[in-house]
Amino acid sequence: MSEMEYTIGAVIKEPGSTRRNKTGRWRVFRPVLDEDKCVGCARCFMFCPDGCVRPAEDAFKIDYEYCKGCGICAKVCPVDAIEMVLEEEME
Amino acid sequence: MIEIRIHGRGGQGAVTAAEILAIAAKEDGKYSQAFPFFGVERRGAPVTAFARISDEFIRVRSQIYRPDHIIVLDPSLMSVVDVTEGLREDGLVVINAPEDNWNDVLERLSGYRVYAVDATEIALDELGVPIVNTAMVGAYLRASKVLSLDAVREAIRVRFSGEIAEKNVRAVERAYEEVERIE
Amino acid sequence: MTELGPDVRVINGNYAAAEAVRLVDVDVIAAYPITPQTPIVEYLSEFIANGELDAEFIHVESEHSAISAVVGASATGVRVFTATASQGLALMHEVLFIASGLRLPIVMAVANRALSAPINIWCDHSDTVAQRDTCWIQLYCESNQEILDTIIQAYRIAEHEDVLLPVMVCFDGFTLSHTLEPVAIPDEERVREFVGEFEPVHCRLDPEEPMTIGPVGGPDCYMEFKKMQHEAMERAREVIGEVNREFSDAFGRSYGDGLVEEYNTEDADYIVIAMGSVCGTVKHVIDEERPDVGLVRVKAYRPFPGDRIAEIIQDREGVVTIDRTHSYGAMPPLWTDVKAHAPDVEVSSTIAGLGGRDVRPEDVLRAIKVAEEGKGTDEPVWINVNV
Amino acid sequence: MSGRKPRLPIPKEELLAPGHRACAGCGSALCVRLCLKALGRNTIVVTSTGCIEVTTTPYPETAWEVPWIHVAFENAAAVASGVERALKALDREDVTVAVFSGDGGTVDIGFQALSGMAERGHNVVYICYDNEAYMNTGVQRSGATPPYAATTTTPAGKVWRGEMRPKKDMPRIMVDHGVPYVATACISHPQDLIKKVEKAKETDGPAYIHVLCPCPPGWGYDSSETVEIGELAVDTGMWVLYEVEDGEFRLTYRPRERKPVEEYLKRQKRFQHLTEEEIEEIQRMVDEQWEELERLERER
Repeated sequence: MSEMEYTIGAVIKEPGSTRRNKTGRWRVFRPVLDEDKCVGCARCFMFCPDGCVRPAEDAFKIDYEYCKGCGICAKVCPVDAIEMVLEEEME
Repeated sequence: MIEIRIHGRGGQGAVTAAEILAIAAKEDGKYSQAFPFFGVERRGAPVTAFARISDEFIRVRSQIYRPDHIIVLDPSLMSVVDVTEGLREDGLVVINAPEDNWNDVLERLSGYRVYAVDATEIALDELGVPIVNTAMVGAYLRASKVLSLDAVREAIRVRFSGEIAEKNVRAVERAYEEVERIE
Repeated sequence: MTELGPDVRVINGNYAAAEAVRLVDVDVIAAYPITPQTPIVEYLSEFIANGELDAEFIHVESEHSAISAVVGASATGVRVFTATASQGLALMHEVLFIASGLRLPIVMAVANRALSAPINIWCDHSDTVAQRDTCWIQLYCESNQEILDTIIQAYRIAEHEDVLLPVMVCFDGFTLSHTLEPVAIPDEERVREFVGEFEPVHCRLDPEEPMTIGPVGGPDCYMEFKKMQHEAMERAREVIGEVNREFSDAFGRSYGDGLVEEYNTEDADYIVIAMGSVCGTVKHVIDEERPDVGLVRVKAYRPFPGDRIAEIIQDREGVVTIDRTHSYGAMPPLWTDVKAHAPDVEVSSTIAGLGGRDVRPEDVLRAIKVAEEGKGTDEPVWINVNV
Repeated sequence: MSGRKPRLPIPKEELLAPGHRACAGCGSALCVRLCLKALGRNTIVVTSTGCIEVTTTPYPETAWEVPWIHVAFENAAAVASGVERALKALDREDVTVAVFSGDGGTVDIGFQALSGMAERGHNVVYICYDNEAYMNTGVQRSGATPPYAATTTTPAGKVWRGEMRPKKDMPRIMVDHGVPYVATACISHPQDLIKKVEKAKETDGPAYIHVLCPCPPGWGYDSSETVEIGELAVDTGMWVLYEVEDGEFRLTYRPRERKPVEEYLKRQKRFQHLTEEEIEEIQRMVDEQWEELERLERER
């Protein structure tokens, strides 16, 4: 907290700096994508409120640093390629 | 410092008359103030406007309670408001009244120096409308000798423009010629 | 003080304000008409309509939107202006804090007017004094010349990198706003040279360099930003003085030290402390009948020049404040501010001129008498009141 | 083994960074993320006080990749008016000015400023993210709360049956202002939404888009169901997707077969108290509204 820089008028000059806040800690269930099942329809990408599903060379990559585990991606997947797994079970 | 109060009815141009005097003062190298009585009255209601003229910068900001000079744009106001309220003895009153009213005017204004002119006739002749403020400024000039005719001509050209300014200058000049001390 | 010369025009206070805005060449104006400020927005509209001022005029639907729009425009990196009075200023209240919190150099003219109820369009200071804690610099004017000169200076003060705070230029409704008097109009080029080009210092909404303006500030940082605002306000004292001096060099007119103007104080037995146009009447009274009285005119109410005032009022026979507003259930604001800096000085308090009640020379004499009698030190004396 | 190469039906670029504090499954955050894709980098965003403002900008962090300003609750449209005119003064009219404001900041407290902005014709894309109550302060009713929805200020009890007033028809009010482009959208239909934002951006003058944004805690459903709930809203006719271009009405999506409203209502806690009769009444209202829209379609 003492490290904080106080700008004139509280202006924030670092766009996208919420990336410092790893909301992945919020997650109880983890979406796990089965790339073999993925048909590349991009519904998971479109509907993620946190922009955590990123298109990759093959299929999609889920950014677990920020994924809050809401489960929308699993729900909207037309081929059930995403499974929600309890975090503890992942350890 | 000369303090002037102008009585008129809404729409007759009392405030403009005060403004013309203030602008003219500057043309004569004098300081001035002009302000309306700050009311909520609308067209037709009796209104007052004020002006101060001085050789020095005017600091006082209160309204005028003991005027040196009074200008009355409409003689009918005399029966509605006390136009000489606060006017010192032998103070100057310049009033718009046709000659057949002068006796009546004198009766009401006894004890003051009274000048009268038929400004309504002048305004109708020169402007085509019964807005008497500029004619009354002309009459006041002659009666008070506070400002020069040239300064007022200039002020009118600042306040109005083109043909309207010239018509008003003629109204000023005519009233300046036609005003009379009545005793 | 105005010297009569070829540059002098006889104009009212509202016109003086509009003329200053034209001379400074602001970019965006958003304002809503309200008596007695309305002519300002009319004059500015006329300037723009005639091509005499190249500015965007936003015909907003309320004062709340007026101040909001100038906040948006200022944050986008242009010079802005708004004006209001009374109820309109009260409606802006919420956004005034935000404008200063965002540190935007907005300049606003206020034609002082009383607040309802009962509804009253005439002058007192209850509108602006009620905004004293919004972190706006407040400058009060005594003459139309001072309105014009102060608005020009306000841009320099507000935009100064040590300050970056909005400035409210206050002048009495009707008594100045609707009163014509001679005002020297400075040369346009010289005014533009004096204020300079506007360059945003700390923020600008620009896709080339994205910034977030107006974020959430929690308990871990809010207090720091507020202390920074206070420090900026403190630094503004220096800047106000400096701009006053520079203005004097450039245009030959100055107003005391920029924060306080003294009149006949040197050997005065009694001191009157007041703000706004009533100070002219006080000077008149001093000139005409009370050479033993001096005037301390508070030009800057925020930042408050308390130490300077405390210095001036030491060792006098009597000191009296004239407040044109009141803090109901307490002592009046100007008195309270003075006393906070001069606790050992006996200061009498008077209230005069609320809701346009004329403050006549005899009312000023009455206020002086209150000081002479040592009254009003723990309860304000109301001047020229019938209850 | 590997998956299919992704086909992206919407722009890839993310202009709302992760790490923001919106609820898991937030429909409004999704709305903003999608809209920004259409608005692009050359945009200045004004946001009113509300969920989005609070969750995206906890100092010293911001989720915004574009210039952004928040001033207060009720004045986003006025602030945007000022930004737009400043850009004009700076000769930078290529920059898009967009507003994100919740239903409270739009249909209630921000209504006057929006009306002024619309009437003055500012070139601003105004997007209302409608989650149908004051969610930022814990689910109090707004003028956009639908009939019978229970909120903390319209609780369902013996006397009150939840919200007792119809939902304020803000898009229609904007059409009546002569706003050249007005549309409704839902986060469940992202391509439709993005197309509309693109049209709004191209519109000369004000454009208004009213986006239904399901809210897991406020409406009472699981965070994974946000898109499904949105789809049900559209498929039951509880929310209709349309646009009005220069006064001309057009449905942009027509469900193949309208589902009974019950399917939508039963899924949300805020409607749990409804009786059969009340559900029937809502069905009647939706049917009537749908008929009216069909009539508008035919008139076109």
